[in-house]
Amino acid sequence: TFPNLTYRTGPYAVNGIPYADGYADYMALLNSRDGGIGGEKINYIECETQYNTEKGVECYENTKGEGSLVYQPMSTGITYQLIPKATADGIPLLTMGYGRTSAANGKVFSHIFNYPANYWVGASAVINHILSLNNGNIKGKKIALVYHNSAYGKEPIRTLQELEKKHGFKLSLLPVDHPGQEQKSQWLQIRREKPDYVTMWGWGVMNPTAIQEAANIRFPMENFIGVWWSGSEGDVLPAGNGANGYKSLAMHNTGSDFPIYADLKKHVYDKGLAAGDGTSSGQVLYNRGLYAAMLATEAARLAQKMSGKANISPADMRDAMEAFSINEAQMASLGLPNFAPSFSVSCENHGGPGLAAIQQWDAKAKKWTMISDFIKTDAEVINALIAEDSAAYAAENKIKERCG
Amino acid sequence: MPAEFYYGVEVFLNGLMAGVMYSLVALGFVLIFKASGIFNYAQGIMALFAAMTLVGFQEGQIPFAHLINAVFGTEVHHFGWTMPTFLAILFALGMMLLFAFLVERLILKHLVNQEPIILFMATIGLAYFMEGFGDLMWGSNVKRLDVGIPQGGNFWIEENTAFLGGEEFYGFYLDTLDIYATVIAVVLVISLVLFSQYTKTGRALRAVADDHQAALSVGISLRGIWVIVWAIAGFVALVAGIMWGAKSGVQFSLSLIALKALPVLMLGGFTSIPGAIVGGLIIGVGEKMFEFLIGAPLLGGATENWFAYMLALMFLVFRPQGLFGEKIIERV
Amino acid sequence: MLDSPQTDEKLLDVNNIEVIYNHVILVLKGVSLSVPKGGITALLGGNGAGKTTTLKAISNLLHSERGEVTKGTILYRGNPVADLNPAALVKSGVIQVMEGRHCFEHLTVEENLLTGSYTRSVSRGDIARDLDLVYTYFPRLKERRKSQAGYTSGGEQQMCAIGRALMSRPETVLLDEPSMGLAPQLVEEIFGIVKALNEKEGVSFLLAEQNTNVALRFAHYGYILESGRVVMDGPAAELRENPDVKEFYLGMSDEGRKSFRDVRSYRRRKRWLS
Amino acid sequence: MLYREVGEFKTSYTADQQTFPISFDKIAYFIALAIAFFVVPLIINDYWAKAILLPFLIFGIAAIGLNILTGYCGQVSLGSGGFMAVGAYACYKFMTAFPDLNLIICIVLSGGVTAMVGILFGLPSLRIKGFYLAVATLAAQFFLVWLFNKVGWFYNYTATGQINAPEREFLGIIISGPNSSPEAVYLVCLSFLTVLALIARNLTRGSFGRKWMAIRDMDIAAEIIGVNPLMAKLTAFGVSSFYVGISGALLFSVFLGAVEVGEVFGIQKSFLVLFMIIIGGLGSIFGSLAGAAFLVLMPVVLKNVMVGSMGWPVDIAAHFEFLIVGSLIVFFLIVEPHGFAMLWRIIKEKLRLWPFPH
Amino acid sequence: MSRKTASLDSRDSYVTADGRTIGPAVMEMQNITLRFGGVVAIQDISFDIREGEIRAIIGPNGAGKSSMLNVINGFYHPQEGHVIYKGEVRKPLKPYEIAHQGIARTFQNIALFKGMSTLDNIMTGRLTHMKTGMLAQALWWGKAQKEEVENRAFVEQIVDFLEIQSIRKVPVGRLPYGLQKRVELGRALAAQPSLLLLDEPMAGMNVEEKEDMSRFILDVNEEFGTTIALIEHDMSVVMDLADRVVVMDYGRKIGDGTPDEVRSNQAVIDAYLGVSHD
Ligand SMILES: Nc1ncnc2c1ncn2[C@@H]1O[C@H](COP(=O)(O)OP(=O)(O)OP(=O)(O)O)[C@@H](O)[C@H]1O
Ligand SMILES: Nc1ncnc2c1ncn2[C@@H]1O[C@H](COP(=O)(O)OP(=O)(O)OP(=O)(O)O)[C@@H](O)[C@H]1O
Ligand SMILES: [Mg+2]
Ligand SMILES: [Mg+2]
Repeated sequence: TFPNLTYRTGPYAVNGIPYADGYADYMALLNSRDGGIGGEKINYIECETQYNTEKGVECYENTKGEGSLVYQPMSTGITYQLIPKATADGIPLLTMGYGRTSAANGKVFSHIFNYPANYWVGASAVINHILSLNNGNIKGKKIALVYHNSAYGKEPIRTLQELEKKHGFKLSLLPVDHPGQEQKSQWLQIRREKPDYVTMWGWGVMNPTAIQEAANIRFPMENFIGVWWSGSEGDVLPAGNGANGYKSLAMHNTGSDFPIYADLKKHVYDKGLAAGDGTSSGQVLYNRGLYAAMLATEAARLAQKMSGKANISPADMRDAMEAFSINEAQMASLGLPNFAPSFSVSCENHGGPGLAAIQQWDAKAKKWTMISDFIKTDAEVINALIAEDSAAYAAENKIKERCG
Repeated sequence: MPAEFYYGVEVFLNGLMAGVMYSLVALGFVLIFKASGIFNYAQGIMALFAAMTLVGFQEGQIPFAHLINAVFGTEVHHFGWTMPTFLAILFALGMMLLFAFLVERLILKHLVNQEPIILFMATIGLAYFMEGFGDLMWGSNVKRLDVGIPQGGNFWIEENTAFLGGEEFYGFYLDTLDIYATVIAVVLVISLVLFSQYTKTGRALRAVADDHQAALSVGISLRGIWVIVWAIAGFVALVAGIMWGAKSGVQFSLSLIALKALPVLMLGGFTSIPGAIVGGLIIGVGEKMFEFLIGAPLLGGATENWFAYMLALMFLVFRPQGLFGEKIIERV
Repeated sequence: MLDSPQTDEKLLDVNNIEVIYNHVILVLKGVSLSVPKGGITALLGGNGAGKTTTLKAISNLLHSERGEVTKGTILYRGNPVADLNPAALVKSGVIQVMEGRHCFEHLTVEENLLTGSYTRSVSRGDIARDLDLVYTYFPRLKERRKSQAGYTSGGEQQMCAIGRALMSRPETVLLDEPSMGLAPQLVEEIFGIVKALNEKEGVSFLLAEQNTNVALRFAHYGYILESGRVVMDGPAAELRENPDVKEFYLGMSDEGRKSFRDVRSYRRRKRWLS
Repeated sequence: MLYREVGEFKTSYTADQQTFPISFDKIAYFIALAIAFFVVPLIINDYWAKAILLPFLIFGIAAIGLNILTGYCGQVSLGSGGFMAVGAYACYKFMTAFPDLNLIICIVLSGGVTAMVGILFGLPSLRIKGFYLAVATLAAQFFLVWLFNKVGWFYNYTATGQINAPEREFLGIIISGPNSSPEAVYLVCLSFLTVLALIARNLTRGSFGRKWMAIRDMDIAAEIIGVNPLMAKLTAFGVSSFYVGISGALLFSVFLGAVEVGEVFGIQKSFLVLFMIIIGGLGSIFGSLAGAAFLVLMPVVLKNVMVGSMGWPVDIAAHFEFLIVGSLIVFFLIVEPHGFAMLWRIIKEKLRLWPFPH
Repeated sequence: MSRKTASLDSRDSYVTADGRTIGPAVMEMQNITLRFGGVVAIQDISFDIREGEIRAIIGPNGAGKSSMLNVINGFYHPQEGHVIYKGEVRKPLKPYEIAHQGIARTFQNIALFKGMSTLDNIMTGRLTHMKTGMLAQALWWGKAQKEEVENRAFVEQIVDFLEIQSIRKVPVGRLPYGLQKRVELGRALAAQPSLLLLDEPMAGMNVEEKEDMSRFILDVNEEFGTTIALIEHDMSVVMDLADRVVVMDYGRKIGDGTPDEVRSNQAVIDAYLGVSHD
């Protein structure tokens, strides 16, 4: 059983729909092409949260009884909710690229996994990219962070502040309140202060508005780098040509040039099993849905192998996720060659490899293209922060470290 | 003059512009409140719905495609034509008219002479309904809306003011879209004021807001009045939807601009059309200047939302009916 | 009233109606009455007898109070009023002056009067003439024409409400307690106006009144309502002579009018029905 | 005559002032309470607790609180979300600053703190009325949310501004944190609701309730017969915020366990609670609960029916959910503008007459 | 100028023909002027109200009678003039403070609390006498309950007195006009005022109901010794009940005296009575 907490309505539906489509289509593909995983048919459940915490809890409680193997809530708020609960219930949580970053510390967070990347990795990747553009020296450069004024948006601040000390750039912080339709003040401030780079942690309508405003003040788009949640088609399309050159982080490859799309067409779309109306197919967030589903189902496959049963329990799933590894050959065989980096998980490290790439928007072609490899991030800084934050959590909740 | 000063002026000007954008939304509220004493919670959703409809017509979307596909297993999405903007606007207007008619028929007619809070609640129900209905009809994905109004900083103004403030200043930034919005808002307000102040219908509107039953007893047809007013409010919603939709795409969050209109409304007075504009300007300037002078440098930013309300609150303490609202009659 | 323009033609015919409020409170239990063209008909009765309810049933205003006519018919010129909405009813010439004034408080007195002409499509000049006419009836209103109705005195509001109804040039007026809160002089004047309109312009009136004395003096015909039923009816002159009416509604006994100071010992109301 | 009051005579004013003057009602309520306290805990599971009962109980408290302010005292408020946040953050601060303090006491204290904040924001009500006041209370809503998001002290400077409820026991039973059992948290919330509902009932039938209602129905007349409007309004704000604060504290500590202010206590919450009391019935304790039940239960039921039983795609179901909830709101208002409480009263009146029509 | 100015005899008491004692003046209005923007509602009016008497205020519509009551109970503050209550110049107080000094009133446009039952409405009249704190009430402790029961008993007496037992639990909004007036009187009586102001208590009533109402007013006046100021347009009622009558016209006082004096005052006849009554 794979529950999926989706949000196809409400203020963040824009982002929620393509992701949910991708996730659902991948599950449908496995069922229709392979008859499930290891002969066991996948029971795929969607539950609508509207990005709302209480609804998320309702969904969790509603579905957990049905033998749910892993939860991917796609919302930092709901993730925070579920961290203690899922741990108590013994169900693993996979929060790829969102949620609580310090959950990468498996010693403290036994049931929480946030591979392959997290926000602090993201923050560091942005700085690394800027470093690479400036031959490694960004002393005195000004970098502004435009962020969603919520737990999610505040995640990168600590890391950026650490990196600020290390590299000597100047960071300025510009919060934007939910929902973020009115950002005149922030962008006038950017216009005045002329930062060299702007990075953004946005979500929902905040993204297209920011990109539109950036285009309006003629901020050089190639110096504007969003996190992976600010880099999908829905964010750049409303700004039209103005968005050309905008960059964002990526944790997987873009486009529909993968063999899996042929299979999807044959086994899912053409059979009328597609979750969406087809417009989302090939979009960044759709691919992310595929990727999320792939990581979950591959872990399940591993769990079947490890436990020797076809019908695995959440505990088996958790053990498999902790022993999880994936490499290029595996991904190629799944129809996703060159899609995402290889990595492996361990008891200590639930956070994956700490790699991220940069993609850029081409407004004419209406396409995202990868412009970098998956680059290594500043593990030194990040790990120290993770250790600190998870230690605080452990102390607060009287958790004894594992893996020792 | 130091550059800081001109930046202050720039923020001020942009505040005015932002205020006008709020006023566009606030106008819809005022109209309905003035005409029936109803605080129309659904105004934001109406703007969203109008914009969605416009895009839907423009792009030849098949209404309820998603539902149809789910029920019949078909794969229909588009009619395959695109409609000229002008025509699409006309169709969208027609839709809002129909909407006004149905609202009267199905809701208001049954709630004559009820207390304001109950009518308010009914509009909340309406808002829920429209939210579901709009999404079902046109889908909840983000849509790009383009009616041909240019956007982005106005070069001409920028270049011709760059000489001010020396090296550090590069001319005033004003969004062309906002300039258009201002012109439209001014035209709207003037015509609405003329309508409500100098026509028989305008007087009837105010009578209805005071006392439904007495209005009925002198032969004012509530139904007619309501249809007219809701249709006009629908039209205003369409305008607001177009302007805001052009800024950040048509999607659910568009309906949340209603929250930005509320402080404008209370500052200007619920019953005053010019109040909506003046209130908008004051709120726009106030919140932007506060953020510029105090919010961002001292309080860590993102103060606009609450400051707008605080500002309105301060005005209300001195004038409980808003700047231009009708005086609240207190007598025994 | 020998010079009465009253005719035999029934303008308004209320036939055995029953009214229920809120689905549970039965208020009118079979009321029948008729208003002849050109007549002044009085509807009398104590507090809560159902006078207001009857008038509202006729002018179709019950819906907005969650009341409904569950039995019987009301015909105006032979057409059931239930088919007309209140606005259409005003257009066809029936207008009600509601009990408790109900002026539009935020409108000025003059604007209030003008709303009365809402249904009429005539020239501004005509309306201005009617306005002047109302001002000659109620000079006090002219003085206060620019003030908001909400700030005028009780009596001024009453004049405003009556004036507003006259502005629609009605054929039939349903007057609910027009004398309430008016100075005695003015009461006479208002009834004088009623009489003048009736005689000169043939306007018919249905008049709910507590002030039985005056009402019976001006009306042609009267109905007495108690607890939702018509308990007595007859030409006004006859009613005035009826001993029961005399005692209970006119406050006269055989010895003439008693002082209010003397009615100390409590008189049990005689009920025709209870 | 299914429902009867005939044959019940009150011989003293005390008896006439009881909460349930009609013994039929009284028995029914006692049975309901007994079931709630003794039967439900035996059959409750996580889903029922977390998806339905806890939200119902907690929002029930908030709804009673808001009903005191809006339904009884006539001051429309859209600040409930913000006041709930005050309760939650106060509770968090008490819990972390005094780890040995009993959670129940923490929650009550949080109510007290919220009452104070509520009174502060109630001050403008002396001048500002009606919808103007409603919009003015939004100032409280936005300001409080901003404050809790911004000032690190409130969330103990955690990296993201989330607050987490540590585990606490009451009488040796865990009642907060992930290891609490559904029946324990249920009983805690139920007890709070029961006690608070009773207190609300007592207050509203006494002289405070009358002062509030007088202000609501006609504030000028109330002042002329001797009600001090400022005191009446401020006490209403205080009591109401106390309730709302407690519900916020419960929502945070025993229900959600982790809270982010903007998401959980946003403006939507304020609206939600207001909807509850209008749908349920302004000026009625029973109505507050009925409204809370309706708005908590309805979406869950609709969802389960449409997705669970009829197998619709979740997004269509979600859209229909809005559509249906919206239509039902309008429908109920048309049937009875004064909410479920009034509907219930009319049904009782009809039953009293039954089988005779009038 | 606290104790002076009142003419000498305003301090004396006398006994009326039917045996009631009329005391010295409790309330003196001195040169009251009240304006609303351009409208002069009251112009330089002085008169007094004596303890135990029934004082009527009459005058054409818009003369300023209701405004005068509003001045007495502090809802309007006159631009000029003083109000002397129980011998002291009254400071500008809030209406609720004045209510606590023992002045209660009814309103011309009924101002009942529509959402409450008859009983609760009358109970609100007792609010000035109820003192228990919030905590006690919340728990319905002994003291709170005792106070409630005592006051309730008092209110039941008023209900009996006004003969409105049958509508005790009915929401007042549903009551017919006349009964609402009666409930309003009950609410004012519940406060056990020393001065009771009645604004057109008999409007919209028929003779029989007016008789009832007159009886209530007289009983209150005699049994509780309550001073009453009364506005009424029905001259027979005024002439029968009042001890003294003030006549206002266009904000000015045009007459003051016993009913007989007023009735024969030509200015009064011209402005108000039209033809002399009965
Ligand atoms: N909206 C309502 N809901 C319930 N009952 C009502 C409503 N309106 C009136 N009633 C009841 O209907 C009965 C008749 O009232 P109505 O107002 O018609 O009397 P009336 O003869 O006009 O009395 P009055 O002379 O006092 O105006 C009263 O008993 C009253 O309680
Ligand atoms: N608050 C106010 N604002 C403006 N004008 C007012 C106000 N209150 C009263 N007036 C005016 O003052 C005058 C006197 O009003 P008041 O209500 O005292 O008259 P009244 O003698 O009670 O008349 P009635 O017998 O008709 O009730 C009226 O012309 C009225 O319009
Ligand atoms: Mg009546
Ligand atoms: Mg008066």
